[in-house]
Amino acid sequence: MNRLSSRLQEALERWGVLIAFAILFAISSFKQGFDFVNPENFRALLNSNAPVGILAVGMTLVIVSGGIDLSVGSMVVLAAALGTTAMNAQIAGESSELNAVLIGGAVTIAAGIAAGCINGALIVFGRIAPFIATLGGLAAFRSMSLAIADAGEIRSQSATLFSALGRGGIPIPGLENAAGKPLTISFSTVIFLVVAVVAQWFLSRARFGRHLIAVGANETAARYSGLSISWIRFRVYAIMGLLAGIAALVQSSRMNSVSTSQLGLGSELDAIAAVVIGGTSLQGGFGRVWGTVVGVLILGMITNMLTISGVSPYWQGAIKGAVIVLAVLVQRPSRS
Amino acid sequence: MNRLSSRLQEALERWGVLIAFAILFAISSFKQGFDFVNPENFRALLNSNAPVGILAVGMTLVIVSGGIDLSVGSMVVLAAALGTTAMNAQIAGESSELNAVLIGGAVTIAAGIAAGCINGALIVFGRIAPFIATLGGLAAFRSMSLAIADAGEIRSQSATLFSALGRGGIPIPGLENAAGKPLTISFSTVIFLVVAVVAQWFLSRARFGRHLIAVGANETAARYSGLSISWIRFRVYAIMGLLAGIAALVQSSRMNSVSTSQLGLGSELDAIAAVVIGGTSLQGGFGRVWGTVVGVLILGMITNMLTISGVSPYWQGAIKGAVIVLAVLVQRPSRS
Amino acid sequence: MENRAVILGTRAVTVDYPGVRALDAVTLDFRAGEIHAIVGENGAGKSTLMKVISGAMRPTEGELELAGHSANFAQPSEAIAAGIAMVHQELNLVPTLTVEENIALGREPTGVLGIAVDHRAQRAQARELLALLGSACETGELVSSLSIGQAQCVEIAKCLARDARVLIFDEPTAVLGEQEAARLFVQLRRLRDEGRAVIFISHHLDEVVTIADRVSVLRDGQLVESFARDQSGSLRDARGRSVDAGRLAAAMVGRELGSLFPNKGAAIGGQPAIELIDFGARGISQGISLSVSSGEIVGIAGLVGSGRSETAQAIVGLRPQAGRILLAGSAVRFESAGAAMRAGLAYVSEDRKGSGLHLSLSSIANVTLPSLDAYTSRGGLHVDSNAERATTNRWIDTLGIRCARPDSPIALLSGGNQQKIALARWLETNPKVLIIDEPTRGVDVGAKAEIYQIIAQLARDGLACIVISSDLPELIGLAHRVVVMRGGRVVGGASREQLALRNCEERIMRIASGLSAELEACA
Amino acid sequence: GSSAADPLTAQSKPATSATLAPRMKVGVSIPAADHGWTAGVVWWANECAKLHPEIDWTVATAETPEKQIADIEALMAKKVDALVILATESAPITPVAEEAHSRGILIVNVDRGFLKPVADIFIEGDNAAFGRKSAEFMVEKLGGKGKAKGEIIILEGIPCTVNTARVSAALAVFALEPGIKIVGQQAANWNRQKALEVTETLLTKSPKVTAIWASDDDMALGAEQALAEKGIEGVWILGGAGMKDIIKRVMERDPIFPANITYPPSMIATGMELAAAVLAGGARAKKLQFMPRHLVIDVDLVTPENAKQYYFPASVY
Ligand SMILES: Nc1ncnc2c1ncn2[C@@H]1O[C@H](COP(=O)(O)OP(=O)(O)OP(=O)(O)O)[C@@H](O)[C@H]1O
Ligand SMILES: Nc1ncnc2c1ncn2[C@@H]1O[C@H](COP(=O)(O)OP(=O)(O)OP(=O)(O)O)[C@@H](O)[C@H]1O
Ligand SMILES: [Mg+2]
Ligand SMILES: [Mg+2]
Repeated sequence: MNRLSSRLQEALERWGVLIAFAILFAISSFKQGFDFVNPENFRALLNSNAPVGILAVGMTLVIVSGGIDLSVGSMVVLAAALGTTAMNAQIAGESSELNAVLIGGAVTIAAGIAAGCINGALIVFGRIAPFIATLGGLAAFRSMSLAIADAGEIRSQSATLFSALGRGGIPIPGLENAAGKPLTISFSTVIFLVVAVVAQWFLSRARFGRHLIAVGANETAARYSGLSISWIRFRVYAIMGLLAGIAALVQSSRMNSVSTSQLGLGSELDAIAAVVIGGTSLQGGFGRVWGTVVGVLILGMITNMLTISGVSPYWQGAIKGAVIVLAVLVQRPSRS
Repeated sequence: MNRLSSRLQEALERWGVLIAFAILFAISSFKQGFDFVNPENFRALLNSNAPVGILAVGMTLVIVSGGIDLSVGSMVVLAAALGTTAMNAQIAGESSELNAVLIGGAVTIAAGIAAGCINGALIVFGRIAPFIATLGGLAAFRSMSLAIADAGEIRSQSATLFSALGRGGIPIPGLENAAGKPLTISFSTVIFLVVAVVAQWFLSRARFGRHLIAVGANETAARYSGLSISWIRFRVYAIMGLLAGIAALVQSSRMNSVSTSQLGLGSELDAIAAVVIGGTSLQGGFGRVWGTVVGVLILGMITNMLTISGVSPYWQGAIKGAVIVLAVLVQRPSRS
Repeated sequence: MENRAVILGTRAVTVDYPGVRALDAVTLDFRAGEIHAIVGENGAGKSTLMKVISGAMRPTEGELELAGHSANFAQPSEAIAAGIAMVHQELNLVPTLTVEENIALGREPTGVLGIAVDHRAQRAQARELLALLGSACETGELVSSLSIGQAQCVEIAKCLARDARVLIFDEPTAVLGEQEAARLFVQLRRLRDEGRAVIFISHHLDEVVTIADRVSVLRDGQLVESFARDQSGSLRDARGRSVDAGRLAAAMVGRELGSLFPNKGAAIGGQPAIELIDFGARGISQGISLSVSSGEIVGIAGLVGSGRSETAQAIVGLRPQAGRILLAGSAVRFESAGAAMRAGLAYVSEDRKGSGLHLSLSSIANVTLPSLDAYTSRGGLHVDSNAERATTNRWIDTLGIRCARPDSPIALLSGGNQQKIALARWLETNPKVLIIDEPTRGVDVGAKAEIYQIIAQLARDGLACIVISSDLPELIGLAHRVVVMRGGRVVGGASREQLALRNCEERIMRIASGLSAELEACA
Repeated sequence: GSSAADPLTAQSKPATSATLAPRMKVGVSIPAADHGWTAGVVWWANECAKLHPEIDWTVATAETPEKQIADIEALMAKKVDALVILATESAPITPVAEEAHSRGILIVNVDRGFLKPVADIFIEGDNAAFGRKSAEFMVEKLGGKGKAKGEIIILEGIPCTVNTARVSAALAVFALEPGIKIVGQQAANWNRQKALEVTETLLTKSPKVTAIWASDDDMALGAEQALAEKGIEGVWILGGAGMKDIIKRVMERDPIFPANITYPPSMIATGMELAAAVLAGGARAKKLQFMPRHLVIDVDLVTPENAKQYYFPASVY
C-alpha cells in the first residue's frame, strides 16, 4: 500500500498538471456545454494566450537557470513601441508597406533583445539579484515607452499588411466559425507552439539546456565543470528578451497599435504562474516547457470559462487564485 | 592596496544603503533646497510611507526565513474592508462610536492575522512554494474585498474618532507647519517606527529571530538541530498577516474609507524593493530591519523628490528603476 | 626521478583571506608520471592550493607555471582547457541531472550540429568509467538519490572523463569505503603510468605512504618538508631516512605525536542508557536490536549504503521509525530532532554542508543553535549573547578550533574545523546518548586524536556513545564493541576481546561485504 | 404570467410564448473596476442587466486590452447577438470589433471610439469638453476671462489617452490666462491615496495655492485630505465625473467643492438599454434606421443649483 501511494505520488508529481487540466476541462465542458467545447472558442483561447505563452516559455528557461524576470511585460511594451514607431516612420518616409513592416518587425525584435541584454548585463556583470535587476526594468522599460508616446497609443500606419500578420492564420480544412468563414489557426498560435517545441527541445536535448539546468541547480558545480556561468546566464536573459520581442510583434500586429500604458501590464505574474503551474521549480535546476504550455492553457481556460459563464467579475480573482494553488497542490512533491 | 579595497568593499556592503541614502539626500537638498529640507516635508514623507514601511518590516522577516509574500497588498485591503464594514455595522447598530472603532480595529487586525494564517497553512502544511501560495492570495484576497463592496468604496461611518486616529499625532514642541499649526509626528509614523524597532530587536536579540535566520540559511540543518520548521515558518506568515492588519488600520483610518479597488495595490513590490535595497538577501538567512527602514525612506524620497521637482510622470518609472538598481549595486557583496 | 618533466608548478603562490594567510609563498612542482601527495593539518592550505591550480580562485601573489610558461587562471574553464581536472573536497554535482549527465557536464558529446547531446555516447562513457571504479549506480539515476559514497564515485568518474594531464583528488577517500578506495588507487596508478601528473590529498596517512611517489607537507600555509620515493620503492626524507605515517604526522604538526587512540577505559556497566528493540528506519532498515550502556562506545561498521545513517536518523526522530526505543528503561518515540534532544539524544550528521551546519552563519550561531533555550530569558525575548560568546570560545579552546573570529561565517573554516564545530554544537546540549556519524571525515590526524580523546572522555563521564564510521581502524581503536550492518540489518559484530585480535579488521570487512555469513550474538 | 421574470424560471419554462424566440445573448465588455469611475461602470452594467432578465447578459471586465480582446473573442465564440463595448483603449480593440461587426453582431460602442466605423451605435463622453469646461469654470471663478489670477495645482490620471485629452484641453484654456500660474502638475493615477501623497508634497513646495484641478473625484478627495492634514484652508478643488459624495457636497454648498463636471459612468447602461431595444422582438435593421448612430453625452457643469439631478445615492460611485 505504501509503495502504491508513493507510486501515485510520483505519477501526480509528473502528470499532475495534465490531470489538473483535464479536471478543469471537464468542469468547463460540463458547465458551458457547446459554448466551451467549440473549435472557435479554442482558437480564441490559444490565440489570445499566445503572447503570454511565448513569454512563459522564455520564463521557463530563465527560472530553470535559477533566475527570474519581472520585466517581461515592460520589455514587450518597449519593443512594441519602438518597432511600431520605426514602422510608422518608414511609412511616412514613403517606403513600401512591406519594407516598413519588415523594418518595424526587425526593430521590435532587436529592441527586445537589447532590453534582455541590459537585464543580463546587470545580473551577470553588475551581480545584482535577478529579482531586483528586473524589478528595475519593470519600472524603467515601461516608463521609456510612456515617454516615447506621450503615454498615448501608437497606431500602426500600415493599412493592411501589419494587421494581416496579427489577425491572419492558416485555415483548418473542414472547420468553420460562427460566421461561416473557414476557421484558422492564427499565426500567433503557430509561433507560440513553434517557440515552445524549440525551447523544450533545447532544454531536454541540447547542450545549452543541460548547462542551464546545471547553473540553476548548483552554480558552483557548474563553474567547477568549466562552464562559463556568466555567458550562460547572460544568454538566457537575452533569449528572454528575444521572446519578449516576438511576443511584442504578435501583440502589436494583432492590435495594430500599441497602448503604452496598458500593453503587457501584469503579464510577468501570469507568465510566472503558468511556469510554476506547469511543474517547474522556482528554485531552478528543473523545468519543463510542455508543462508551461499546459499551465498557460489552464490559466487561459479559467479566464475563458469565467468570462463565458458570466461569473461576477469580483469573484474571478478568488477563483483564479484558488485554481493556481490547487494546480500546484496536486503535483507537489511528496515529503522527503 | 588589495587589503584596502577589500575593507572598502566590506564597508560598502555593510553601510552601502546608508551611503545611497546620503547621496540621494544630498542631491535632493541641493536640487530642491528648502522645499526638501523642511520638517513638514519629512513629516509627510514618513507619514505616507508608514503603511508600506510596516509591510516592508514584515516582509523582511518573511524573506529572512527564506520565503516571500506577494499577497500583502491584498491582505491590507481585505482586512481594511472587513474591519470598516464591522465598524459601520456597529455604528448602525447604535453602539457608541468608541466601541465601534475598537471592534472595527479588532476585526481589521484579526482579519489580517487570519489571512496570514491561510498563507502560512498553504505554505507549511500544503507545502506550496511561498511565491505561488501568496500569488494565489494576491488574486483571492482582493477579489473578496471587491465582492464585499461591489468594487466600490466603504466609507467609515465614524464621524470623528476613527479618522482622528488616522490623522492625529504627537505634537513636536517648537515646530510649526506652513499653516502655523504645531507640527505633529503622526501616530502612523510612531507605529511604523515602533514596529521596526521591535522587529529589529526580535531579529537580532530574540530566540525567534535566531530561528528564522537558521531556517532561512539552511532548512535541513535547522531541522536536524531540532527546530520545528513548520511552526517557525507558519508563525512568520501569521506575523506578516498581523502587520498587514496594522497597516490596514493605519491606512483605512487615515483615508477614513476603503477603496477596495485601489487600497494597497502594488505595495508588495514596493515592500520587497525596500527590503532588498536595505541589504537583506532574497536568498534568506540574513537580514536587517534597519536597512529596510532606510530602504523605505529611499523609495519614498525618490517619489517625493520627483514630485517636487516636477519631473515628467512618464520618466519617473525610469528614474525609480535606476535608483533601485543603483542602491543595490553599491552594496553588492564582493566577488567571492 | 628528478628528471621527469614538470607539467605544472606553483611559483611563490600566496593567498590571503580576510584575516588569514592561507598560503605563504608555496613553490611546488608536479611531474608527469608521478603521484604527488599533499598532506597537512586541517586548514594548512591544501584545498586552497588546489583551488588556485584548478582556476577556482586567483592567488593574491605568485603564479603558476605551465609547461614553462607562467599563467594564472581566472576561471575553472581555463584550467580545464589547460588539461587540469579536479575532484573537489566537497561534493559538487548537479542534483537534478542524472549520473551520466553529470559525468559529461561541460564536455558533452554532441551530434551533427554541435547542439544536441549524443545520449548514446554519453551513456557508454559513463558506464565504462563507473565500471572501472566498481560503482553499482545506474547511469540514468538522478544524482539527488545517490548516497554520498556513490556520489563521490560519480565525481571521480567525471574527473577521469576529462582526459586531463593533471588530475587533482582532494580527499577523495574521505567518503569512500575500503573497496571503493582500493579501486580508486588502481586507477590512480594507471593514470600515473600513463604519464599524467596526479595530485592526491588525504588525511589517511597510511594511504599516502602506500601510494605516493612524492609527498609535500604544508603547515600553516607554508611548505615545510618534501619526501620522495627512491629506487627501492620506499619514501625517504632529505636525510635518507625512511618515512612512515608517524613521521608524516610529526612533520604535519611540527612535533612527535603520541598514540592516536586513547586508552579504552572499562565500559561502565549497569542499566543500558538506550535500547533498540526490533528497530529500523521504515523502508530502509529493520530488526535491529542493540543496547548501549552509559560509558560505552559502540561502533557501527558497514559498507556505504548499508543503512547506518538512516537508522541513526530514525532514532532521533528525523525519519519514520519502526520498532521500539527504550531510554533508561522507558519506551520513547520521537517525532522530531527537538524532542529527541530534550530527551538527551544527540545526532551529529555525516553531511556537514547539507544537514549538519549552517555554513553562512557564525561559529556562535552554529554552536548554540540547538541549545539556544539555555541562553534565553524573558520568554524567548532575550538571548544572552555574552554567554553565547563565552560558550563558543570555550569550545574553540577545548576542541582546538582554528577560526579567526567566532562571529564570522563558518563557511570560511576548513573542513576539519567545521567538523569540530558540529561536535561542539551537539555536546553543548549535554546529551546522555551521542550518535556520531563519521566523526572524523576530513579531519587531520592531530584533530582526529583530539576528537578521539574527547569521545573517550565523554564516555568516561558516563555518556553512551554510538559511533558510525567507514574508517575501520578508527572503530577498532575507539569502540568497546562493534556491530556490523549490511542491507539494513545487523549481520554480525565484534566484542571487546575480538577487537583486540590482529585479524579483526579483515573479519569485519568480510562480514560487512557479505563474504562470511556470521550471526553471533553481540547486542 | 409573473411580471418579475426570474431568468432561471424563464429558462426552465421554454413553452411560454415569450420564450418561443430564442433568448438573445448580449456581451458587455468593459474595463475592470480598478478605480472609482470604472467601479461605477461595472455597477451600472450590473444594474442594467438586472432590468432585462429576458436577455442573457455576459458582463466581462478586463484589466488590459489583451484581456479585453480575449473576452470579446470568447463572447463571439459564444455567439452573442450584440456586444456593448467600453474599450480600455481605442486602437487595440478596433480590429476585433471590426471582426465582430463583420459577423453581423450588433456593436454598441461606449465612451472610447473605434478607429473605424464598425459600431452600429456610438455613445461618447467628451473628454476634451471635460477638460475645457472644467478649466473654463476655474477661470471664471478666479476672476474671469483674461483677468483670472491664481496658483493652481494640476493632478493627472494614469498616463493614457483619456487623461491626455482632458489635460491638454484644460491646459489650452489656462494657457490663455497670464494671471494663472501652474505651480505643480503631477500624475496621481486617479487614485485617492496617490493624490493625497502627491498633493501633500506639492503643497510643501507651494503652500499658497488657490485651487486644485483634480480632474477626478477620487483624486479630489485625496487632495482635500492633503489640505486638511496640512491645515491649509480656503483652497478649493474641482474634481470630476460626478461621484455621489462630491455631488452631495456641491449641493450642500461646501466651499471646498464649488462645482463638479459630470462624466457619467451610467453611459454603459445607456448603451446596454439601446442594445436591448434594438434586439427586442426582431426587426433589427428597421430599428437601426432611427437609432442614433452617434450620441454625445454632454459633460455638464454641476453647480449647487442643478446638483440634485445628478445625485444618485444608490450608486457605488
Ligand atoms: N573563503 C575563505 N575565506 C576566508 N578564509 C578561508 C576561506 N577558505 C579557506 N579559508 C581559510 O584558509 C585556510 C586554509 O584552508 P584550506 O581549506 O585550504 O585548508 P585544508 O588544508 O584544505 O584543510 P582540510 O584538511 O580541513 O580540508 C584555513 O585557515 C581556512 O580557514
Ligand atoms: N531519501 C531516501 N529515500 C530512499 N532511499 C534512500 C534515501 N536516502 C538514502 N537511501 C538509501 O538508503 C540506503 C542507506 O544509505 P546510507 O548511505 O545512508 O547508508 P550508510 O550506511 O550510512 O552509508 P554511508 O557510509 O554512505 O553513510 C542506501 O541504499 C541509499 O540509497
Ligand atoms: Mg581541504
Ligand atoms: Mg552514512
